[in-house]
This record gives sequence, structure tokens and C-alpha cells, in this order.
Amino acid sequence: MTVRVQTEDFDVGFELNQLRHVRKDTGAIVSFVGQVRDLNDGDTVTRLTLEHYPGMTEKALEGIINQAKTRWNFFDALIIHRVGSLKPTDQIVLVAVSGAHRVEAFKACEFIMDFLKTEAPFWKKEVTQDGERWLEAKQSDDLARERWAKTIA
Amino acid sequence: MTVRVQTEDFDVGFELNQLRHVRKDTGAIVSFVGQVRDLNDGDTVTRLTLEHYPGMTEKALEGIINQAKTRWNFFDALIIHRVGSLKPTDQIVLVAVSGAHRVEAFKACEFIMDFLKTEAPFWKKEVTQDGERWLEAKQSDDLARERWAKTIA
Amino acid sequence: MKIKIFYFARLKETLKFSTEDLELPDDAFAQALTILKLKALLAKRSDVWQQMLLGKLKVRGAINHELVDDNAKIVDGDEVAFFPPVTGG
Amino acid sequence: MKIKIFYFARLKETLKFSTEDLELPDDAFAQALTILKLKALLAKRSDVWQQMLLGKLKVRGAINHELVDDNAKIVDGDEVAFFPPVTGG
Repeated sequence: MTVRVQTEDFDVGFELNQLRHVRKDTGAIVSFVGQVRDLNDGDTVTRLTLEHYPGMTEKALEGIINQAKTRWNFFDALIIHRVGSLKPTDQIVLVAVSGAHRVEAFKACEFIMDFLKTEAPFWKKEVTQDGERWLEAKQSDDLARERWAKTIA
Repeated sequence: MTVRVQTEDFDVGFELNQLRHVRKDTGAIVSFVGQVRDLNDGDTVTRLTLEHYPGMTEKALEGIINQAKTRWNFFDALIIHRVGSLKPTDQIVLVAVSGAHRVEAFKACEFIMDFLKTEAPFWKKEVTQDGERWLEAKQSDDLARERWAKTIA
Repeated sequence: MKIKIFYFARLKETLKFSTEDLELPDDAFAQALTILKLKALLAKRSDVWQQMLLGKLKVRGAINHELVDDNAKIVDGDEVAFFPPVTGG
Repeated sequence: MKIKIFYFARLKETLKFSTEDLELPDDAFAQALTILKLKALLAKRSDVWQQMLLGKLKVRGAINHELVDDNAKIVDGDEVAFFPPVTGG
């Protein structure tokens, strides 16, 4: 399990290649890349600042991977999340999960993203043509997380 | 939409980078990479040969992406599938979907994989210590596909 | 009528045929040709053909690059294919 | 008792505090300190603090890097944090 919080960009190709070589019986790697959109709620975004809570962030992300481990059989998981000042089309986050088969890897990756969105201490502030604004938490993200309470696996 | 069937390997980092720059309002890229496992049904695999039906394959894969398009809003989708002779840890397939938000991209990517596994004309033959064998279709793959019939979205 | 037939995977390997052009007289049989009737016709070639096309192996058919079921009609000029359930991905 | 408090995002920006060390007399109040009681104590500092901690903004609390609810108990040496709902990913 690897969790990194960093200001630098990351190389998705390199990271996925590392992950898929952890075990020779790996059959599936599912990944999610999140990036800064140039549009949000109809407004043009010029910058995005990401703040976090050092110490708690890493612990929260590791806890989310461990929760996923109790639900599905997968081999390894990686989370890289950037903080600091970003611009549109910059990468924000990479979540990748490797496993023997695809169904578990898909579920675990989606689960990790849904919990990261609602439990990991990151906060986004956008700069738009109207000035700066803190992003509001979305109800759709809470609902996405609640889906997992209703399913056994 | 891009569909490629090829003997050569592919560069996941390059492909995902292309995909995420198709539109500046892309927020999410979900991808699946399948690779040759060195173990299958308890046997050591030394080679894997992938045969396909040229002409039909491309049409089937495009059809699957179009089916996904009728269900979810996503921006673009990419399928690369290798054929020919492969060895353990070689990459077999890449499916990647870009969109504004993660939920649609996750669903579409998983849907495309489930239909690719059951409808695209590819056949695998393994070489193990006991000789060659054609892989049997798995019931779990049929069940994975049937999940989508039961869900509205 | 003339049709083209392709065989894939285990079928190709066992029948030792990857493709063939088949010409049939334009009679009532040809007018009503379906995937199942074509399988039955080909199965008459030998025990191996019988086993492969109408035996335990589940054989799927395609017409002009579309997966179809056993009752699908075949017409002049069609490209037909027979193969086992797919195992890609 | 001594605790450390961190503020993040909109709270940090508006309160103009990112962290502070708070010392409280070891009395009955301190013995029974919870997230909600600490919010109420801090809210007495000014209208802005009142608005930020007990106003419309939903404020989440953490103790020693764990998300907790308003009734969670705070003890000597704890690291407490207040922040709005998270928006990462």
C-alpha cells in the first residue's frame, strides 16, 4: 500500500507500471485520475488551490485502503493526491488498485474514491472570473459513499 | 472514440494523457489494464496466444462503446486490445473512459469491460506445463454482464 | 447462393479450416437457410465436423460481423462465422 | 489541561488562525470537554468565531487525526482540528 500527498505532479504511466509488476499473478489494474476542470458550476476556473491536514491526510487515506481490504481481495493499492496551486487540466489525484481479477479491482477503486471524496481532509479553493471561492461539499458525494453501506460486497 | 486491435504493446501513460486532454472540462479518467497472469486455475502459464476475428472485432468494440454512450454521459472512450503471442505480465487490454465526473466514467469503463469479455470475438489459448489449452468462457463473466440488465443506470 | 464461412479458435484448429467459400444450389433449402441449418449441413462432412458443430461445445454464430442466434437467416453473399464462446479481455 | 487546535480552509482564512495551543484550568469543565463544548467556548471570542463555529457552516471536528462527532471527548494533550466538509479528490 502506498499513499503520497505531494505538490509535484505524478507520472500515471510509471506508477501503473510499478503497480502491475508487484505480483506476477496480477491480472487487473483499475485506476482513477482526477484533474482540474476549466469549468465548474458554469464558471471558468483559472486556478485551484488544494489545502490539506498534514498527518491526518495520510492516516485517513491508509484507513480507507484498509477498509477496502476488509471487503475485497485485491493485491495492492496506491493513492497519490496533490496539494498546492493547480491550473486547469493539471492532475489532482491518482487511485490505482491491482488484483487477480477485474471485478474486485473496480469495486475497490471506486470505493476508495468515494471515501476519499467524503473523509480525507482536503479542501479546494477555486479562482474564477468572479474571484476566489471555497468549494462546497456535494450531496452527490455523500450519496455515492452511502451506496456502499447498502451493499454486502 | 478509438478502438485498436494490435500485436504491439501499448503505453498506458501516453494513452491516458492523450485522453485527458481531449477536453479541458474533463474531470475524471477511469481505466482498466488487463495483463497475462503467470498462474491460471492453479497452473503455471508460460505463453498466451490471442486470436481474433478481424473486422468483426473492431465493429463489436465500437458497438459496446456506443451502447455505453446510451446509458451514461462521458466524453471519450478508448479500447486497445492485443492479439498474437504474449507472455506473463504482458499487457493484454486497455479500456479508458473520460468524463466530467467519476461516477459515469467508472460505470462506463466497467460496462465496456464486462461486454468486451462476453461479446468481442477474442479467444485465448494458454501454454502451461501440461501443454496447450483453449480457455473456457467463465460463467462469472456472463453473470457480470447480466448485472447491467438489472440496473437502470 | 454463395456464402463465405470463417472458423475460429478450437473450431479452426480441429477442423483445420480457417475459411471457405460455399456455393449452394438456389433451392428451397438455400432460401430457408439459417445458422442451425448450415451447422447441420456442415456436420454431415464427418464425425469431427458433427462433434465440433453439434456436439458438447457451445458454438456461436455471426453473420456479417454481428453475433446472431441459431435461427438467424443467411442470404446470398453473407459472411458467416462459427466460433466458441469468446474469452478476450 | 493543554490541547493543540488546528483550523483549516474557510475557518483558517476567516478566523486568521491556523493553529493555537490552548491551556484550560483542570476543572469540571475541562474534565467533561467535548468537541461541541470546545466549539461553544471558542465561539465566545467574537461574533466571527460564533458565526464560524456555531453558524450555518457545517464544521467537522477531528481528534488526534480521527474524524469525530460533536460528542467526542477531548483529553489533555489531544490535537483537535476544526474544518468544513472535505472537498478533495
